[in-house]
Order: sequence, then C-alpha cells, then structure tokens
Amino acid sequence: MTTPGLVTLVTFLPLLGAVLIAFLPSGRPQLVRYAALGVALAAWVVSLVMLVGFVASDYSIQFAESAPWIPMFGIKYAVGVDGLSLALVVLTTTLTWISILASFGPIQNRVKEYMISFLILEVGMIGVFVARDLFLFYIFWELVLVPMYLIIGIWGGKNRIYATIKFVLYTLVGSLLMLVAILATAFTYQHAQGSWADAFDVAVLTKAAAGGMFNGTFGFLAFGAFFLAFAIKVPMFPFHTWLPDAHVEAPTAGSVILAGVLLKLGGYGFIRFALPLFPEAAHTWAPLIIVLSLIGIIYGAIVALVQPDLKKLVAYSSVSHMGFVTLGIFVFQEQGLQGAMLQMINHGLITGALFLLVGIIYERMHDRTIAKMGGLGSRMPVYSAAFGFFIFASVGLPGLSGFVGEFLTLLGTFVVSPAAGAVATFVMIFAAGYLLWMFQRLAFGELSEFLSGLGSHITDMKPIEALTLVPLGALVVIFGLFPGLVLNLVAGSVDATLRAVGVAAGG
Amino acid sequence: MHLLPSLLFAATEATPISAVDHGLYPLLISLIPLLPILGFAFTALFGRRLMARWGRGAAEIVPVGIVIAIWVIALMVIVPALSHAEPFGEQGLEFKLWTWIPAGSFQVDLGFHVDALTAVLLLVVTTIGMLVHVYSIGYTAHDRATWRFFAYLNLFMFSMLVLVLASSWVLVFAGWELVGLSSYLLIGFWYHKRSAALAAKKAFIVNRVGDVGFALGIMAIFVNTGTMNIQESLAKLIAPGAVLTIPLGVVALLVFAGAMGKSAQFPLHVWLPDAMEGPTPVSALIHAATMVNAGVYLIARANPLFAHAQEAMVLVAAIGIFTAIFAASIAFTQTDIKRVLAYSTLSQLGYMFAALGVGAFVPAIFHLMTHGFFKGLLFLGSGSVIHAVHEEQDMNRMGALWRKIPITHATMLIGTIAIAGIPPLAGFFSKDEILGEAFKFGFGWVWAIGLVVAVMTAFYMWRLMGKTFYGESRVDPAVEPNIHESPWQMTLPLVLLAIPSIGLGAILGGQVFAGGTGLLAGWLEPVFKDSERVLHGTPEAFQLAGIDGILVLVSVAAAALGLAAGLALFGWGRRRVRQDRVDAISNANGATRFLYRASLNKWWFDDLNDLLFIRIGGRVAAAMWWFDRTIVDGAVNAVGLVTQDAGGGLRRIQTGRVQNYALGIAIGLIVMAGSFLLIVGQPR
Amino acid sequence: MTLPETIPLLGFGWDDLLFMILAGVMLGAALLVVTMKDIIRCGLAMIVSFAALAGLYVLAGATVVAAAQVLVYIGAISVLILFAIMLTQTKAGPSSLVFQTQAFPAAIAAAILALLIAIVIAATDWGDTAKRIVTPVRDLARSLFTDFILPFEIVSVLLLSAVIGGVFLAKRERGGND
Amino acid sequence: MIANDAVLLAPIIVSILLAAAILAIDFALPGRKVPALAVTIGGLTLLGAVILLTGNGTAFETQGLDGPVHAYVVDPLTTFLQVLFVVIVALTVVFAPDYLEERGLPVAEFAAVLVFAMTGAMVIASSADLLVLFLGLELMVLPGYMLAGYHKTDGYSTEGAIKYFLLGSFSSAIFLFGLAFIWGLTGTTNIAEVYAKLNEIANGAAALSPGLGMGLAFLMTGVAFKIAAVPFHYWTPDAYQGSPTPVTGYLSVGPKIGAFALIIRLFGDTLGPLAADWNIVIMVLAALTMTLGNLVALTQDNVKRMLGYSSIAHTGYMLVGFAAYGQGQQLGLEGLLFYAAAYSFMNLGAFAVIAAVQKRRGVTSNLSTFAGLIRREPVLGIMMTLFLLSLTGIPPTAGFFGKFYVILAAVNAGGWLTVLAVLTMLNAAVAAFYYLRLVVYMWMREPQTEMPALRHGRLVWAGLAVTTVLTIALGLVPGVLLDIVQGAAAAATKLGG
Amino acid sequence: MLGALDGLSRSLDAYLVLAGVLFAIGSFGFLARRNAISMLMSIELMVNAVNLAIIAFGAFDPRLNPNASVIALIVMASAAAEATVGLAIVIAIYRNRKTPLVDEYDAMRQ
Repeated sequence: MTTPGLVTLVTFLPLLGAVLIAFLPSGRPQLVRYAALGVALAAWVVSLVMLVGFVASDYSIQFAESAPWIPMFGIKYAVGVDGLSLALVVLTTTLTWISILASFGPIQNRVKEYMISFLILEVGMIGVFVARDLFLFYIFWELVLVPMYLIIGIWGGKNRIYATIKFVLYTLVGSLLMLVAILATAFTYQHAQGSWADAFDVAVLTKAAAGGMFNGTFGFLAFGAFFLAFAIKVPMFPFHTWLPDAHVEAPTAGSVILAGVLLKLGGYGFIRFALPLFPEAAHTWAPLIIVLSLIGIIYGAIVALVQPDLKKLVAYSSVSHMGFVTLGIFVFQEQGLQGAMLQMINHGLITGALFLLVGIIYERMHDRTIAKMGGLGSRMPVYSAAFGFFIFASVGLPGLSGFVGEFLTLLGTFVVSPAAGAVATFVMIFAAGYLLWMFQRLAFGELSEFLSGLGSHITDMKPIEALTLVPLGALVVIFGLFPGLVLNLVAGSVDATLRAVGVAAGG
Repeated sequence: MHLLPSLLFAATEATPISAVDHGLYPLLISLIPLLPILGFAFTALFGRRLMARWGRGAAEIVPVGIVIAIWVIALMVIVPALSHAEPFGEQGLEFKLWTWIPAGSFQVDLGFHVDALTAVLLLVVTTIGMLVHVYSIGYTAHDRATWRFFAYLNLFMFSMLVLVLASSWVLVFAGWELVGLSSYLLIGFWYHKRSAALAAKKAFIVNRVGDVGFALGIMAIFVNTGTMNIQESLAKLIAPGAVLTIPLGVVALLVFAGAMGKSAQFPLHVWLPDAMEGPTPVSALIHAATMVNAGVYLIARANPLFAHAQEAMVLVAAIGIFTAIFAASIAFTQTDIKRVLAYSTLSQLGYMFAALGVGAFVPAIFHLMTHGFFKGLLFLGSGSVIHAVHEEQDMNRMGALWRKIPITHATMLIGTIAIAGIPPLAGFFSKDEILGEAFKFGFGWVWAIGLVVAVMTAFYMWRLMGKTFYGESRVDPAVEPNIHESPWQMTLPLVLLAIPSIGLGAILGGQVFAGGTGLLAGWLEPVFKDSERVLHGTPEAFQLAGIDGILVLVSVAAAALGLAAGLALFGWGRRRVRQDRVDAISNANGATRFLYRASLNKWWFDDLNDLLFIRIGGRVAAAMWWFDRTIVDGAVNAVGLVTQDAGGGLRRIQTGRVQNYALGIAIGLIVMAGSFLLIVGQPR
Repeated sequence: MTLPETIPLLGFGWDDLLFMILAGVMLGAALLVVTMKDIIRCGLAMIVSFAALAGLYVLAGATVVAAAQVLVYIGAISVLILFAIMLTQTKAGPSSLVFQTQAFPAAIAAAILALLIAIVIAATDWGDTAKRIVTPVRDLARSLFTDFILPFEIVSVLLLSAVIGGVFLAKRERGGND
Repeated sequence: MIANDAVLLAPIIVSILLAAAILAIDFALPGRKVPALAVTIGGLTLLGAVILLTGNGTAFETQGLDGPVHAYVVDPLTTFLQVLFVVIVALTVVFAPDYLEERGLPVAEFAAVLVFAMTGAMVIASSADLLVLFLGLELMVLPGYMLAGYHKTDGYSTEGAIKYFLLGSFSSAIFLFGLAFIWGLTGTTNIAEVYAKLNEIANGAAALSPGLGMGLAFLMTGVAFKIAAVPFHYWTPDAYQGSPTPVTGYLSVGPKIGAFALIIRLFGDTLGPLAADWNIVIMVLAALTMTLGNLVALTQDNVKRMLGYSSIAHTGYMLVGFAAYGQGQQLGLEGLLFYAAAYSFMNLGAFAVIAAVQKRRGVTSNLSTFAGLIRREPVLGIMMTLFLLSLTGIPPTAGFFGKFYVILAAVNAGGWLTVLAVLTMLNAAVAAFYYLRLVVYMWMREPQTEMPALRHGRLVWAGLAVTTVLTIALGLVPGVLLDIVQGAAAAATKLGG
Repeated sequence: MLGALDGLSRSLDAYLVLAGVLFAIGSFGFLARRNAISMLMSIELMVNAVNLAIIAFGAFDPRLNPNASVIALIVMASAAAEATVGLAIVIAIYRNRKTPLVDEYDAMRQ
C-alpha cells in the first residue's frame, strides 16, 4: 500500500479533466476546446516530470504504486513504469495534446462529447502502459475501445459505422479470449500457491513463469489467446483488415491516435505480458509469428503500392512498419528488440504526423483520392516540404528516427537468420516505392484541375496546423541523431525481456 | 544516471575536439560536413524570405560562400593527409564525435576517418563542388526559386562529405542514402516537369535496390566482426584464421551491389541517363564528378575485403568492362547532348570498376579524379551550350556554334581530347594505366574490350563535338540571332576545369614515364599496398622500351583511330556532317541495322523495366490488393454474415404459435428424459 | 353373504374389475376431452373423466381426496364450462377446425411420452409396495395442520393473489384499446 | 417454538401483510397513486430491514426446530436472495408509475400483485421443503402471468400473457410430475432428508433407478422453462415484447433469478448427490442457451424483444456459473449470485430507460425510436449506454465483473467447462454487436421524426440513479458484494466435484 | 389368461401407468387443440394425472401415506388458482381478439 503518486496522477488526470469538461456549457465549444487542451498539456507535463525523474540505469520498475483492490482474488491496483512504459506514456501524452490541437478546426459539432471521449481514451491508453496487474491491465485495455468506438462512429466519414463496429468487434474477440487466458494463468498460479494472493501480479507471475509454471500445453494455448489479442491490435497479417477501414473513416485525430498509440498496445502487450508469462510457448510460436511478420512487412508494402486513397496507403504502410515491431520482438535478439521498441516510438511519431498531414489536405479538398491530387508543391510549398520530410522519415532515411529502428530490427533478424533478414530488407525498396509515388502524385507536376477547381481553398498550412507538426518533426530529427536517448531509456526493458525469454543480452 | 544528464554526458564524452593530441584537425574535419548542413538549414528556412526581400544574391551568398570556405578548409586537411604528415600518418586520422547508436553490442560511432584516399576524394568533391556552385549562379540566373537549388546543393555537399569522411560503415550508409536524397531533390528540382519527377523517383528507387545489398553487406560485416568501424572490421575480416559466419565472397558481393547502384553499373544503370532531367550543374556535380564515384570509392575503401575475395573481383571486372562497352554502344546514337555525356559517364565508370576488378586500385582512383574533372568540364560545357541555344538539348538542332561561343567550344574540345585519351591530356594517363595493368595482371579480355571502348569513346565524343559545334547550323532560326556566350560565372569554371583536364594526368601519373612511381600512387601507397601484395606480389618496374611502351602505343592508336573516324563522319570546322555515310553504315546490312536500332533504343532496357516493374509488378500488386479485400477481409466479413444469417434462420423457430412452442418443449422433454435415462443408466 | 375372492370365469378380483372399469372410463373420457369438436361436450367428458378418477381415489383408499376431487373439480369445472360457453358461443360457434396443423406430430410426441413413462415405471423398483393402505382422516388432518401448515398457508395466499389478479383482469375496462 | 418460527417466518408474513396493506389503501383511497406508492416503498424498506434482522447470522439454525419450520430455512443465501428480490421489486415499483399512469393502468394493484410475486420468490429462496418450493414457484409465476397481461386492453400485452400462462402452466405440470416421482422414490418432501436419501442411493454401487432419471428430466425441464433456457425459452421473447415495459423489466429479472434460486435449492441442496448426472445437461443447456439467445438477438429490430433474447443469453452465462458449481466449484455459485445481482441492476436500468422513452402512448420500442436519443435526452442516453456496455461486459462495470467471476469459476473447474468459458467469450463478442447497434442508433443516427424530450418523474430519476451507481460500483469495487456472495454460497450445500 | 390381470388394482405400477397415460393424453390435448379453453382442460388433465400418481404412491408406500392426500389436496388448490388466472387472461385476450383460437394469437413472432 503506497500513497498515490505521479503514475496515478498522469493516468487519471485526463479523467478528472473529462469530468470537469462534462460540466462546461456545450454552447461554448471554444472554451471546451481550450479546457481539453489544457488538461492534455497538464498530463503531458506530468509525464515529462516522470521522464526527468526516471533513472534509466536502474532497471527496476519505478514510481511503483500498489494498493489492494479485490483482495479476495489478490487483485491489486498496481502501477509503475519501466523504460518502455515511460517512453510510450510520454508518446501518448504528446500525441494526445497534439491530436486535440489538431481537432480544433475539423471537429465542429458535438465538441464536448468529442473532447471527453478523447481524454477518456487517453486514460485507457496510459493505463495499459502503466498497469502492473493483469486484471487492471485488462480493464484499461477494454476501456480504450469505447471512446475510440465513439470517435470513429460519430465524427468519422461516410462508412464510419461499419468501420467502427468492425474495429470494436474484431478487437473484442481477441481480448475476450485473452481474458480467459488471463484467468487461467491466475488460476494456475493460485492452484500452485494455494492462495489467490498476487495471482494477478505481473511481476510475481513472471517470476513463476521463469520457474516454468506456465510451460507445456497450457502455456501454448494461453499464449495463443494472448497472441490473438495482440496480433489483432498490432495488427499482424492476416488480422489487419480492420485497420484500413478504421483509418479511412476515422477523423484525423482519431487516425493519429489509432496509428500512434493504439497499435503500440499490441507490441507492448507482447513484450510486457506474452513473452515473460509464457517464455516456452513464445519460443514455440516464434517461427510462425516471424513468418507472419515477414509476410506483413512485404505484403503491406506491396498492397500500399496500389492504394487510391491517401489514408488507406498510410494505413497499409502501418501494417508493414508494425511488422518490423513484431519481427524484432520475436527474433529474441538484443538489437532486434531494441529496434522493435525504437520502431514503436518512431512509427508513432512519423505515422502520426503523416495522418496529420493527410488531415490538413483533407480539410481543404474534402477528398483523399491520390489520383485527384498533384502540383501542391507550387500551391502549398511549406506543406509539401513538411510532407516530404515525414515521407523520407518514413522511408527510413538515415539521420531521421525511422532509420535506426528499422536498421536495428533488420540487423537483429539478420543475425538470427540471414535469410529472413534479407527478405525483410527488401521492403526498403517497396517503402520507397509507394511513399515516393504518393509524394510525387501529391506535390509534383502541374496543379491538377481538381485542385485548381477548388481555387482559393487551397491555402498553405495555418500556424496552428504547423504547430501540431513541429514537435513531431523535432523529435524525429533528435531521435535520428541521438537514438541513444530512447535506447538508454528502454535498455532495462530490453534486458528484462531477454532474460525472460532466456536469451543472454548481446546474444 | 538520470536521463537528461545522460544526453549531455553522451555529447561531452563524444567530443574530444578539445583534445590536444590531434591538434585542430578534428575540428577542421568536423567543420567540412558541418558547414554545408548549416548552410542547407539556413537557406531552406530563410532563403525564401531573403530572396523576396533582397533578391537572389542574398539567398545565394551563404551557400556559395560556405562551399568556398570548406574548399579552403579541405585543402588545409588534404595537403598534410596526402603527404602522410602528422597527425595523419600512413594510417590516417580517426576520431569520434559521439556514439550514434548505442545498441548494446552494436555500437556505432559518429566519427570521421581521414587518410590519403579520403583526401583524394575530398579534393575532387570540394573543388568541383565549389566550381559548380559558382557556375550555378549564372546558370540559374533566370530561374524562380534558386534559393531552393542552392539549399539542395549544400545538402548534397554535406551528404557526399559525410559519405567520404565516415569512419563507420553505418555512417557511410547514411551518407550513401543522403546523397540519394539530395540527388532525388535536385533531379526533381523542376518538380512541375512530370519527366523530372519520374526521373527523380526512378533514381532514388533504383539506388535503393543497390542499397539493400549494401545494407545486407553491412549486417554481414557486423555478424562476422561485431564492429562497425571500417578499419577494425576490415582488419578482422582478413585476419588469418578469422571465423566468418558469412563467407567473404558473399560480403564482398553484397557491398559491390551497393556500389553498382550508386555508380549505375549494369543492370542498375537505368537511372543515370534519366537523371539528366535535372539541371545541368547537377549532372556535372552529382552524375559525373562525385556521387557516381561513390561506388568506386566504396570498393577502394574496402579493398582488403575484395583482395581476399578474388572470385568477387572477377565479377566486378566483368560487370565493369561490360558496362563500359554497353554504355558506349548506346552513346553512339543518342541525340540529346546530355544523354550522350551520361552514357559516356557510365562507360568511364565501367572502366573504373574494371580497374578495381583487376586489382588496379590506384589507376581506378586516378581515373576517378581525371574523369571527375574532364567530365565535369564537359557537362558544364554542354550546359553552357544548352544555355546558349535556349534550353535546346537535341544535337540535331545545333551546329556551327564554335564561333558564337568560343570559350565553351575551346574548353569542351579540351575535355573531348582528354576523355578520348590523347596524350598528354589527363585522360590518357589514367586510362592507359588501367588498360596496361589489366593486361599485365593477366586480364587480357578486359584489356581487349577496354581498347575497343577507347575507340568507341573517341568516336562518339567527336560525334558530339561535330554535331554541336561544326558544320552548318541547324539551330531554330528564331533563336539563331541571339546566341551568346555565357556569363563569366559560367565560363570561369569551364576554364578552371580545363586546366586540370590538361595537366592533372601528367602531374599525378606522368612520373612513371620517367621511371618513377606516380605521385598519386605514392599518396595512396599505404592504403593499397597490402591488397596489391596479396593480389600480385611486388609489381615489376615500368619499362618504356618494353611491354608498357607497346601498350601505350596501342591505346593511343586506338584513341586516334576513334577520333579519325569521328572526324571523317562528323566533320570539323565548316566541314559538315556526312549524314549519308552515317546512314549508309547504319543501314549496311541486317546486323548493322539491328545494332543501330538497339543502340538507339538503349537495348530496350527501359522497355524491359517498364514491362517488369510497371506492368507486371503493378498487376501483381493489384492482385494482392484484390486478395486482401476479397479473401482476407472477405473471410472476416463472412464470419459476421454467417453469424447474422444463423440468427436469421434460428429466429424462424419462433413462429408465434403457442402450440409450436409447446411441441418444442415436449420434444425437449422427451430428449432430456432420454438422455437422463442414458446418463442414469450408466454403471458407476 | 360374501362374494368369492375372484370373479368366476374371469379369474381376477372384483376390485380389479372395478379398477379396470374406472380406468377405462377415465381414459376414454379423457380422450374424448381432447378430441371432440364441440367444446361443451369436451367439458362434460372432462367431468366424467374426473368423476371416474375420484372413484379410483376411493379405490386407492384416499376417500377425502376423492371427496375434494368431486367438490372442487366438478364445481370448478362447471364454472369453467360456463365461461367457455359464454365466450365461444359468440363468434362462429365452435370453430371449424378442432386440431392444429401439428396434431399428428403432437400425437406421436404424446405416444412416445406415454411409452417412456410406462417403461420407466415398469423398470423402476418402487421398493416394498405389497399392500394397499387406507388413509385415516385423522392422520390426514393432523399432518395437514402440523407438518404442512406452511404449504397450507401459502396455498391460501396463492389463491388470494389469484383471485385478486383474476378479478382485475376479468374486470371490463372502460376506455378502448390503443 | 411457534414464536421462534414466527420470527423466522417474519419476512414472509411481513410481505403478505404489505400486499394486504396496499390493497387496503387502494380500497380506502381508490385510484390514488401517492399513498399506495408510499405504503409500498415504505413497506419494502421495512421488509428489507426485517429480512436483514432475521437473517442476521443465522445459518441452518432451524435444524433444532420441529413443526412447520422443517419446511423453512433462513441462511445467508436466503437473506441475500430475499434482499435482492426486495430491491428488484422496489426498483420496479419506482419505475412503473410514469408508464402505467400514461396508459391509465392502476398503480396499486400493480404494486400488490408485484409484492405477491415477490413473496413467492422469497418463499423459494427460503424453502426447505419441495412442496413449499413448488408453491413458492406458483406464487411467483401466477402474478407474473397477470403482470404480463396487465395492460389488458392491449392486444400484445394479453397475447404475451396467454402465451406465458399456457406454456407456464404446462411446464408447471411437467415440473410437478417430476416432483411427484422424486417424492415417491425418496419418500419425503423435506430437502435435507431427500439429500440424505439420494446420498445413499448415489453412493450405492447400483445404477440409479430409471424413475429417478425421469424425475430429474421432468424437474430439469420445468426449471429450464422458468429460467428460459433453450429449448424451453419460446415464451420469453413474446411475453417480454408484449408486456408493459416496466413489467418486462421485472419479468426479465425477478422470476428468472427466482427460478435460479429454485435451481440452487433444488439441484444444489436437494439433488446435489446426483450432480455428476445432471451437470452435463446443465452444461449443454448453457451452451445452447447463450448461443441461440445471442444469435437471434442479432437480427432483432425491436429493442424489448432484442433484450428479451439477450436475457436468454444471460441465462446461459449464469448457467455456466451453476455448471461450475455442479463441478464442485463454490466459486461458480458465488459467480452466479454476483452475476444475478449485477444483471438485475443493469437490466432493470436498461428497461427503465426504455420505459421512460416509451412514456408517451404509442411510442414503439423499435430501434428507430432510439435514433439520436443522445441529443434528445442526453442523460437517458448516457445511462442506457452504460447499461448496454455493462450487459456487453465491458469493464469497469458490474456486468464485466459478473462475467469475469463466472468465467473464473468455469476456468477453475477446467475440463469441458474451459471450453464453455471460451464459448461464453465468443458469445460475448457476438452480443457486443447488437448492444453496440443500439448505441449506434442512440449516438450516431439522426431521428427520422422529431420527438420532444419528455419529462420524467422524480422516482424514475432516483431509480435510474440507483441502478447507474450500482452498475458502476459493482464493477469498480466489487469487494463489497464479494464477501456477501461468498457467505451466501458457503451456506448452500457443498457439492463434491 | 385373464388371470394375469389379477391384483391389478393392488399394484402400484398399474396406477402409475394410468397416471402416465392420462398425463400423455393431457399433453396431447395441449399440443393439438386450437381452443384456449380446451388447452386449459388439457392442463387440468395433466395435473390430475400428477395427483393420481401422488395418491398411488401414498396408497402403496406406508412412509408416504398420510402426506400423499395432503399434497394432493394442495396441488388441487394450486391448480384451481392457476385455472382462475388462466380464465381471466383468456377473457382479457378474447376481448381484444374476439377469438378463443390460440393459434391466431401470433401478432408477435420471430
């Protein structure tokens, strides 16, 4: 039993804000907007404070808090962060305020509900990253669904309802099976210990798992359930088809969060729960997952080549990029794992930014058909420049953050299996292919008649829009030159994970 | 340790600039890439406003000034580095700024390594870079957003210098990709021109193909040696008794793949001719003098690796010499002046690779230098010509320009003779060394083909001269009257480049004829000596009266033959082109006709790529998307539908009639009774 | 004078004969109940059947129950019939179709049910059921008012609630449908 | 002795008196709702207190007592269930008036009949005798039939009622037949004695007698009907759709949980020794029930009917808990009880919202009625969303923890029950579709016809507030209820796994 | 051969089978008749079948003897209550639908 601390604060601050906003007059949208932004910024600041206070060289869980919750089953309110959690928390808080800022213009009706959903969404996401108790984790995991469901379903595009229901049901199927697995795990522990105490405590269970408690068929099946839940979230081929729909229909900010954070929940889940709890099963499943990841990487890229819609293209590129994450995780190799973690952060920044940019153009054209674009370079030079910047970040240009994560992942894979590494590396070509194709169609050439038809609507970026992109761009450059900032931060998590799966660091 | 301090720590321990042992050189060397990137940032951010406020000059002063500055700084580094003076010595100077990628066992330093080889490249890059910058001032005089152009040029300088200076494979790769980026931006500078946009994309993607190989090579090196530092890893690779997970040959070939991409070796050559869509200075700087040499530099840098993987070397030589003749054959019939030069560049690069392949490293670098200068000269000259005839690039719409633009004509004539390999101009020495060593190292076939290429080179270069400058004018009459020589910013660089095109060869390699060792050879000796010993022991002395003399004569004769043929067909002075003879030859018989068409259509390579990657590839991608929508997603939706339909079917049993319900219950009762009787009946 | 133990020629006891007759009547009447077209006749048949049942109760020695059967059922049922007439006379008299479309499957189900029950009963060992016992009224009363006081009370509540609800539902409502 | 009995019987007596009192008031001041409601609610509060006082700490103390109380037991289980019934009825009474008045239906009779039904349920919960059990059941369902037909001028209401009644009495007859057989074979109606007898039989090496088997079958059928388990569920959708909405709310909760109390008492306490035999059937029933319920609910456009089918599905979930109990997992029974409580609150809440929306006459309960509800009546909309999420089982709500509990028990029981647990989860996912469909209508669709926001009585708001709070609280801090259900479950007879 | 029937009235099985058959007939009526009244009557038959079974048990098992009659009485009472409610409902719906034929009450289905 410890006193509530920073973690609790950063987790529930948005909830508090949401409650407050609920009492604001819905007749004053501007007030609501700024209130929401303020709350998000506050949460951001708190997370930064944690970042400063975090001791990277200390590999243990920090800012840990724990309080009994449902003692009967040993369920606790246990939270805390290690490097990876913290990095992702900061990513979340950052992207949240950026998304809220980016929603000022596009979201004009039902602003209040929107902002409230967004803040609750933030609660869920942060909660997943900080939870140290399986039950608590699951609650946050599910909590994420509802607001996202509303965000896509209410403020989304034409086909939004189909998309949002697909999103929720698909995710739900996975997570419900995971719940069964969670309970089975806890029960196995309780059975062995004869008491429910700590039966949901991740740390304790991890120790038990290291002792081989969850090996054998049980582990195999339980891991399968976890795998399904996380694979759908990531999403891995062939569970990815909800993503393009959701992205296309979601409002800009929704896409940003979806790509920036929600997909990371899956990767995080693998690293934090699936691997440590079922190391043996993880090794059994690894070949399959690696193959799926390879397929996803190449497949996503190739399919992205022929997408007619900007958002769909970026969505499929996400499938490809997230493939790197799962690949890096499941080669069980130091560089691979570091690369995977780095890739999660980078993908969050870069793809988030790309969706923001797509949103900006959509604001002006109310259309995302690539075929209708062209010649923006002359009409929106700053915008085009920004777009180009993030395009090349996404292509994995050295000096920008995308490169390091990707390279490390590939290296890790190559070390373990040169063949797999070689296959994955070829995506460098496809990535360049679809991204440059999109950029060329967008920015190069003469102004398309569709655009010239819109006439004066096509204005360059507004300051507020630029404001949403600048921090992301800065981070992309900084992490590109000093990836050590992240790598040192997550060193502890890497070490822990490797030990969990029984691979000596550096192996 | 806390995070933010850790960052500071990383920075400090990574900057031993204040360290006294190396003196000021680390600082100077760091400045060389640093200044251009700053110039890029500055110009990219403020160039637009500066230009709007105070005109183009204000926007150009910074980037150009910076390039001049780094040329000076570079010289301060180059001189001692070439003379192996302290702190460079024979091993070269190496230092680290900070640890770029601290990924556990995978540590990548952001550091630089300067030795003679680096210095040579520095010399070429900074010198030509500077001249091109100056030239561009004039060239882009009536272009809208020149600030962007200069920003890109600075970015390129930065990338190229990083590539050359890098002390670690990954950093080389970084530079490698960055030059790709800047060439993309520069080729696509006139972005509203669709062809330019496409060419830029093509260049980047084709380069990426090579980069994949390079990246894999780097990984292989890491797997084998566990370090990313170039010098260390090379040492470990060839260390006797080193255990290699991945055989040297494979590593070498992977690295070579990267080189092929950048240096546009067959079959990755397709991007270079298209790259001519970019502004001419870009072609001169990137696609003649510097970037395309990166591949040559890379292999020279990795020479120990190749020296110990001779099977790979043979392939290098083969691809090199094939590219040489292949490109030359295409250059015969092209009518776009820049494309002719582009194919000639390909061909010359082929020479260099052939040289590397046969183990003639010094000649390769030698040719790299000389070629850099005279090809730069030729491109800038062609730019001046194009400028003069108002952006006309088709040689069939030129002619009789030698009077109107004398300086351009003179300098280009020098360049032509130089590339043809007529002594005592630069090209002769380098090319002759390549052919000679190829012969002496027992690569007779390389030598033979090289000789043929020499003939062809001389021939098509004169074709270019003839069509452009001599005979009667075919220029658009509207343009005819106001053809004029280019401004001094353009002619000056021409002159400045003409000088090395004349003398450089003699200065760097002439000593051999005096029985000494070439100056360049002396400089590069420590870099290559081990590999050369491994490959061909101690080289026997040069005997002018012996085999070497004969080889020299032969190659000179070849060059002369080519020129003569050119003169005969394409004239000089007022003597006009003998189109009838040309046609007669090209239509002589089926073979020639075929060759003519093949050359004209670049051996149909673009069509092949179009078929493979656009048509078929596109189809494949489309098919996969269909698969995604119909099969993968279809399955998902199918599950939903099936469930729905199941519900729709089941709801029918709810007929609304009590008796049906009752009957259901009764049946349920019977079934249950039956099952219970079964259960209960079981003996326990 | 005394009757012989078993009936001559037939070879079974008088009570058996009585049992068979009553059983026959009861089942027959019951069948009529569920098969006859005219609902009023059905009602009458039911009365007959229940009367026979009462007889069987007597035979089983449960005289009180028999009495109650006669009172309650004959009484209650007559009411039932009255209602039935009152209701169904109004429209189109007795309906054209007696049976539902599913009469046949219903018959099969019922048959199977009967068979099942019969088999089970035959197969089950009911312990020592040699002699028949006549229930003395005193015991009945005692057990009703001691062991079964609670059920007894609850039944009264049940009836009360039934009456209340019945009254409410049957009460004619002013104000039309909506 | 009798005094002691009287004390134990106090809850029943009080509730009967309460019903009488309500009727009396109504005779005194006919058609006045306020006094009737006052009496009802006051009485129910009193009743709750009485139950708690009586039940305080007594568990099977009745062993020592002879006489009628052999038929009656007060233990934590009784107390828990009785309190639950009181709460359910109280909430129903609170929700009903708005709706009834609008349709000119008397409130007093409604309350009285409801209290009678509650009495029945309470009897079930506390009966230690099969006959009492049966009578309690009758007392619970008979008023149910009337309530279903309470809107007697409405064709749907009466149709639902007669279907409910006919099938109900049919099943009662079946149940009774089974009861008779069990009684005939064991020779007593006292639950404890029956248990003992069956124990002898079960432990005897010989196979069980067919008669017993058929008795079980008939009993199971009767019970399965009452809880609306597939394939004995047919009455549910029609009765639910037809009944006046507040009644539907009650029907979907009161009689169902009453019937579960019956199951616990009958199959747990009475037929426990044969658990190994009947549990298989329970599992099959559970699987069938939840699957069919959810699948059919998918295609419903009438919200009441949809929730009717969903209630079938929830029966299935609860049966999973009971199956786990049959496997010897006390957790299963705890889960069942917790689920029952959670389910009552969220389901009553949902139906209360529907009733409120339908307040005006002639408003259908079709999905379209709910289009844009969130704009029209935001608070109702948000509450409904909450209830639906809880029914789906999204944390942190009561519904989620209920499922969690039941699944936990099933997983612990292992074997086929694990499969059942997985099936449950898949079903939950299917269910999410139609619950969310309603959410879609409320949040994301625009109403075709503009409907004015309605005013709702204070009582309704109060009731909704209570259900809302409970739905969230039971999800966030289930601890408070856990100890109680544990105690209650502990009171029930242990079943050997 | 008729002698086989001797002691029929003294065997529990006979009574029980009788009850079973009556129960079956009742359920047939319930399943097959269209008229609500007929269905009510069928239910009465079934209940009586149960009663017969109970009485039979009482008649042959000394342990059950006195209780049997009591239970039978109570069952009768509850049946009567059921009948009351049932008729009330029938009347109510008849007012709405003007027909006693149950299979025409299918406004709600599926």
